[in-house]
Amino acid sequence: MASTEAHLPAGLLSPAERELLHQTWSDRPGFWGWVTAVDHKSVAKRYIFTAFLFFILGGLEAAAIRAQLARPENHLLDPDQYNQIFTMHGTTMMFLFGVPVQLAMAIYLVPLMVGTRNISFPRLNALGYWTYLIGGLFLYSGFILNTGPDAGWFSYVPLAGPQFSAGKRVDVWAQTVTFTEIAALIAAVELIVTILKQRAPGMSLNRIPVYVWAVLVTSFVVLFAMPSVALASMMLAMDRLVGSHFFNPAEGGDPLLWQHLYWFFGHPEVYIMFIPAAGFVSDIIPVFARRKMFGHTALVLSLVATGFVSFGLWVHHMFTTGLPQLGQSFFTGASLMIAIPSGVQVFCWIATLWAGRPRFATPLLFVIGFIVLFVCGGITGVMVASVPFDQQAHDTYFIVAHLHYVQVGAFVFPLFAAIYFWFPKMTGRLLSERLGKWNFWLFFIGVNVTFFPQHFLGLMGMTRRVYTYLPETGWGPLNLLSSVGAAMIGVSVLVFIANVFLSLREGVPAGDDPWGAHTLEWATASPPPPFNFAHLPVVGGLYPNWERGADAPVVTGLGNSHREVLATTVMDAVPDAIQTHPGPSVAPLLVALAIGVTFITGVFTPWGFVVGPVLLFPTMLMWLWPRRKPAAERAWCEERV
Amino acid sequence: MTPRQTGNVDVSGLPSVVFGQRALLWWGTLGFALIEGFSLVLTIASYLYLRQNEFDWPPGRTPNPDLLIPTVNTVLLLAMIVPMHAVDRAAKAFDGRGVRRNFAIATVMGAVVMTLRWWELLALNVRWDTHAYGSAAWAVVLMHSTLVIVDVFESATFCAIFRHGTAERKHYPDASDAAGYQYFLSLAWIPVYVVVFWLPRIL
Amino acid sequence: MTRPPPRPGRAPALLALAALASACAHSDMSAVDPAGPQAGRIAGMTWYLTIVGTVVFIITIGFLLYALWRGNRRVESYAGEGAERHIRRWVIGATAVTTAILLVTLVYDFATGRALARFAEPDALTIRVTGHQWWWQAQYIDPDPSKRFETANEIHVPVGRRVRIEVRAADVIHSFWVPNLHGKVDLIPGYTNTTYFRADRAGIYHGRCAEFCGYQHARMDFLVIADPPARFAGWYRDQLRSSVPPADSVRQVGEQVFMGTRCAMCHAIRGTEAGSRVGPDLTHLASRGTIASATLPNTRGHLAGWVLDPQSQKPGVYMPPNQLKPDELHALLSYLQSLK
Amino acid sequence: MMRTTAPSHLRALAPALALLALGACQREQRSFQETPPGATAFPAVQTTDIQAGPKTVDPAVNTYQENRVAVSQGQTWYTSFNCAGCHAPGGGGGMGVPLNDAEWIYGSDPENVFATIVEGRPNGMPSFRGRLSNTQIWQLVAYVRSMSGLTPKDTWSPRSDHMQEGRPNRTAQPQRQLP
Repeated sequence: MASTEAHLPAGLLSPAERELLHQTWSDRPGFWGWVTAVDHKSVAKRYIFTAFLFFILGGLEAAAIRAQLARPENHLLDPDQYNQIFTMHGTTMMFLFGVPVQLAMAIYLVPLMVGTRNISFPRLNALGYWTYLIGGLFLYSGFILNTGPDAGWFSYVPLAGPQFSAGKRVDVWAQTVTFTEIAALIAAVELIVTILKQRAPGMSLNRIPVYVWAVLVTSFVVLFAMPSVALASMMLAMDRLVGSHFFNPAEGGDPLLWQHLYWFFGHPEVYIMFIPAAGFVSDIIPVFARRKMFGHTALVLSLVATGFVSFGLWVHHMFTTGLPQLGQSFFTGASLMIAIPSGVQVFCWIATLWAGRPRFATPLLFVIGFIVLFVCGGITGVMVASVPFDQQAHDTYFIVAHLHYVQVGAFVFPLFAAIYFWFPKMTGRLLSERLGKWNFWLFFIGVNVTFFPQHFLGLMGMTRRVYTYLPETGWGPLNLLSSVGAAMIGVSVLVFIANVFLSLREGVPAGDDPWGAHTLEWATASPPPPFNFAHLPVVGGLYPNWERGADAPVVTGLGNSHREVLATTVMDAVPDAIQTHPGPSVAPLLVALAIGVTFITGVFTPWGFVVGPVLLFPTMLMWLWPRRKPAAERAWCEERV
Repeated sequence: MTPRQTGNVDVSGLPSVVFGQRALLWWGTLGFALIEGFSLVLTIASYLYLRQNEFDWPPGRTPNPDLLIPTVNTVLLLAMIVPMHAVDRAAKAFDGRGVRRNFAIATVMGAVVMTLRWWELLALNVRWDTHAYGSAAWAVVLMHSTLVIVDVFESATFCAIFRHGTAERKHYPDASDAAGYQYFLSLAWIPVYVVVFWLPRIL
Repeated sequence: MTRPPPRPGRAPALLALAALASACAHSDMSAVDPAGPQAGRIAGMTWYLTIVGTVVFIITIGFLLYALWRGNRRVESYAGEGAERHIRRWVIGATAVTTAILLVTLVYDFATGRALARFAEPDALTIRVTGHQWWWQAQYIDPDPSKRFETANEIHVPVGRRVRIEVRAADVIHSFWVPNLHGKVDLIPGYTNTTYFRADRAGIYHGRCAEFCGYQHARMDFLVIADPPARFAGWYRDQLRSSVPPADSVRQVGEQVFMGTRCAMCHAIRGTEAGSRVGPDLTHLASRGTIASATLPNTRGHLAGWVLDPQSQKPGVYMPPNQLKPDELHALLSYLQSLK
Repeated sequence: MMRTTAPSHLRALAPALALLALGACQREQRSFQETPPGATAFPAVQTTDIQAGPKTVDPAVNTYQENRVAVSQGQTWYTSFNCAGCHAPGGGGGMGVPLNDAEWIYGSDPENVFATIVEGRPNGMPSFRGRLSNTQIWQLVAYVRSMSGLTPKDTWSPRSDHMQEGRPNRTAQPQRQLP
C-alpha cells in the first residue's frame, strides 16, 4: 500500500485518510458505545440476534402446543395456559420475529447493496431497535408474570374486550403491538429514504437489485398497513381502559370494525414477510445458478403488483362473518389475482435454474425447499380464496397448515437461505456446509411432516385454537405425526444454533466474496468496515460486481473527517448533494425509554399519556439540540455549503 | 481494490445545504406525514363505519356539536400557514431573525390552538364513554391533536435553536421542512372539521 | 355431486393423497362427506380445487426438478438473446395457463356461491341458535307462539326439509359449523346471520364452535340430528310439552333439591318455577343423548360427575360445583333423568 | 460485544421485574377449582363495625377483592341473576338500594356484603343461601364493592360488553345473509 501511496491519483484515499475515515464512522467502544451505536450494521446485527431469540421462544411455545395436542385428552396444559401459549406463539412469530427480522435484514443489507455509508436516519434507526426491544421484553415480562395475553394473536373483540378479558393481559398485547409498529414504521421510512436518495451514482431505477426493490415495496406496505393496526390497538386499549365503545355493540360500536381494521393490516403483514423473502431468493438464485436472473423486470413488476394487491385481500379472513356475497366475490377475485404475480416469480426462478449451472450449496437448498413449500402454500391459498371452500376450511387446521406452509415455507426458508448466504458478509466466516445440509433436510422434512397432515385434520373437522380433543374424533394419529414433525424442526433449529456458534469460532474465513456474487455488498470487506466502502462505487449495470473490472470508476471527494454521505437523485442516481449524518448518541435509547414509560404506564392509568410526554419532550430536545462545536468545525460547516 | 486512476466521479463540489426534495430529511418528513395522514384517514373511515350502526347521527338525544370554537380554531389553524410560509421564505434566504420571529409566532398560535382544542372537545357535546359516536368523534379529534402537539413542540424547539442554540446553515432546510409539515397539519384538519362538526348536521 | 376418484398410477403422491382424503371422508366431522346439498356443492368445489391444485403442484415441481437436473448437466449457462426469447415463451405460456386456471376457478367459485345463496327459502323451518360461552341455545320459531319451544345443544331437523338457522351471540363471537351439512357462519354480538341447509340422510351430525371463544372453545360441540319427518314431528310434539310434576317421592325430593339449590338459579324447566335463562333449558334433558355441550354421553354416571364438579370436566366453565349429600344427589339425578 | 453486555442489562431489569411481579400474579389469577374462602362456614352476620378483639379478615377474601377477573365475573353474575332488576345496571338503585354510593346500611366490608347476599335483608332483599356458590357470592361481593370504589382501582370495569336487552339486533343490509 505504501508504495502506491505516492502514485495515488487525485481524490483517492491514502492509508492515513482511510484511518481517519474509520475513526469518523466508528461507534464508540465499550458499554457506552453499545448503547449509543448508530451504525446500521451494529444495530441490524442486534436486531437480527434479538429477533432470532424471539424465534426460539416462539418455537418453544410451538413445541408446547404440539406436545399438548400429541394425543387426545392430554392434560399437560390447562386451557388457561394453552390459550396464553398459543397467543404468545402467534404474537411472537408475527410481531417480534417475522416483521422485525425482515426489516433488520434490510437495515443491514440495503445500505451495502445500494452502496452508501449508513442508513438514512441512523439515530431513528437506533430508536426503532430500542422500542422493539422494550416491546418484546414487556410482552415476555407479562407472560412470566401470568399476564400473558390469551385472546389469540388477532385479539377478536368482544373476547379481548374489557368484559371477557378482564385484567391486564390483553393490554400487554395491545401495547406490545404498538411498540413493534413504531419500530416497523421507523424502519420503513428510513429504508425508503435510503433506497430513493442514497443509491450509488449510476444505480438508476433499472439497476436496483431485486432485493432492494422488494424492500422498497415492503416498506410502502408497512407504511400503509401498520397505521391500521395502530389505530385498532389504540381503540382496543381505550375500550379497555377508559370505557369507550368502539367495539361495544350495545352502544353502537361494532366487533366487525376490529376485524376490518385488523385484517387490513393483517393480510399485508404476510406480504411484509414474504416480499423481502422473494427478494432474497431473486438475488441468491443468480449466484448459485451462475447465470443472470431471467426476467428481472417481470420480477420487479410482480413484486410491486403483489404489494398493491395485498391491500385488496383482507376480507378473505372474514368470509364467514356474513358479508354480502358480491363483496366477497370481489375479494375472491383479488385473492386469486395475487397468484399471478406469485406464479410469474416462481416461473422466473425455475427458468433461471434451468438455464444456469446450479451449485447445490446450502443457500440454494433452502431456496429450492422454499419453492416447493411456497408452491404448495400458494395452491392451498388459492383454495381458501374460494368463498364456499373457505366456509368449510376457515378456522380449521387446514388454515393452520396453509399459513404455516406460507410462513415457514415462503418466509423462514428464504430467511435461512439469506442467513447462510450473508453470514460470511456479516461475520467474515462461512457457516458449515455439512451442518447446513443437516439443518436443511431436517427442517424440510420436519415442516412437511408437521404441516401436511394438518390439511387433512382440517377437512376432518379439527378447529383451530383448541386445547384438546376427544379420542372419538379420530384426530389422534395425524396429530401425533404432526408433533413428531415438530420435534424434527426443533432438532434442525438446534443444528442451526450449533452451526452459528461453531462457525463464529472456527468457520472458514470468507474473504470479501466467497460466493462470486453480483451485488455491491460483496465489493467490500467481510465484515464491512464502519464506513462500508472506502470509495463509494459507481454503478454501470444490474450486476455491478460481475461487470466491474479492477479499474471501475469510484466516487471521490467525500470528506473523511465528518460523516458525509452522498445524496443522489431519485430516478437516475446522479450525485446531487452531500448530507451529513449524526454520530453516536444515547438520545435514541432515552426516547425509547420515555415511549416505553408512556405506553407501559398507560396500561395501568390514562395518566401515562400525560406523564410520558413530559419525559418525552426533554429527551427529544436532547436529540435535536445541536452541540456547540469548535471553531474549526464551524468553519467546515460553513465552507461545505 | 485498486480503483482506476481517471474517470472517477468527484463529488467534492456538491452543496451540503439543499432544500426540498434534494435533502434526505424532506423525504423523512414526507414519510411520517404519509403515515400520520393515513392514520387520520383510517380514523375518519372508522367514524363513518360506525355511523352505519345508528339511525340518527348523533344517536338518540345527543345534541349536535357546537360550531363556534371549532370554527374559530379552524381559522386559526389555517392562519398558522402564514407565519410558517414566512419561515419557509426566511429559511431559504438564510435569514435567521426572520426564521426565529415567525417560528415564535407559530409557536404561540399553536399553543392557542392546543388550548382551544380543549373547548373544541367540549364542543362535541358528548363524552367518549357515552356511546360509539362519542368515542369516534373524540378519537378523530384527538388523533389530529397529537399532530398539533408534535408541531408545537417542533416549532418551539426550532425557535429555541435559532435563538440560543448553535444554529448552522444546515438547520435552514430543516426549518423549511417544518413549514411543509405545518401545511400538511393545517390542511389535514379540514376533513376532520367537516366530518366531525358538519356531518352530524347534514346526515 | 361430483366426486371423481383420483386415477391411480399417476403419481405415488396422488395415491397417498387419495388414501388420506378417503380417511377424511370417514371421519365423524368430514367436510367431504356431505349429507346435504350445501355441503355437497362445497365438497364438489373441494375436490375440484384439490385435484387441480395437486396437478399444478406436480407439474410445477416436476419442472423445478427437471430444471435442476438439466442445469446440473450444463457445461455452460444457457444465455444470450435467443435463450432469453426461448425462456420468455415458456414463462409467458405458463403464466397464461395459470391465469386461465384461475379464471375457471373464479367462475366455478362464483357459480357455487350463487347456488349456495339460492338455497334460501322463506317458509323453511326456522331455528334461532344463540351461542353462549360454551353451549348452544336453540329456539324453534313458529308463527304460532304455542308451537315455539327452546332446547340446547341438540338440534333436531326433519330429513329433506330446508332449515333456516338464525344465529346470534350472547357474549363473544362464536361460529356455527356442521361440516357434513354446510360451511360455517359466525355468531357476532349485535348481528343476526342466517344460514340454510337441508339434511338428505337421517343421522347424527356433529357440529362445533369454530371461532375461538375462550377456555372451553375446544369443547363447545353440538349435534344436528336429522330425523325422518314423522319421527321429527313426534319429537317436536314432545318438546312442546311442559314437564309434569313427578309422582314418586324420590323424584319429588329431586325436584325440591333442584328448586332449592343453585340449579334453579341458572336453568329452566318449563312447568316448574325454574325459569332462568343463564344455562341450558333442561325441560327435556333426558331426551338428549349428550350433556356438557355434546361432549359427554347422557348417562347417570356422567350426569353425576358433571353436577358435582363441572370444572374437572371443562375447566373454566361457568357452572359452579355442587356439594350434595349422596341421597340428595340420587334424588336429583332421578328427577333429571325423568325429564323426558 | 452484544453478548457480553446484554446480561448487565438484564441485571438492571431484574428489580423492575420483581416489582411488577408483586402486583401482577395475584390480580391475574384464574382459578378453575372451587377454593372459596370460608368454604365450610358462612361468616356471622355483622351489622356494626364494633367487634370484640382485633378485626379478622380471611386473607383469601382479598384474592377475590383484588382480582380483576373475579370482579368481571361478578359483573356477569350481577346481570345473570338479575341483581340489576332491583339495583339497576351499574348499581344506581331502583326498587332496591343503590350500590354505587358510599352508604352501606349493613356494612361495606366484604364479609358484610357476603352476609347480606346470603342472609337477605328486610324490605325486599331475598336470601340466596344455598342458591349461589361461595365463589359466585365472593365474585358478586367484589363487583358490588367495586361499583363504589372499594376495590383497587385497576379492578374496576370500564364498561360491559354484554348485549343489553331491548336493543335490537341488526342486519346491516337487508340482503345480509350468508349464501
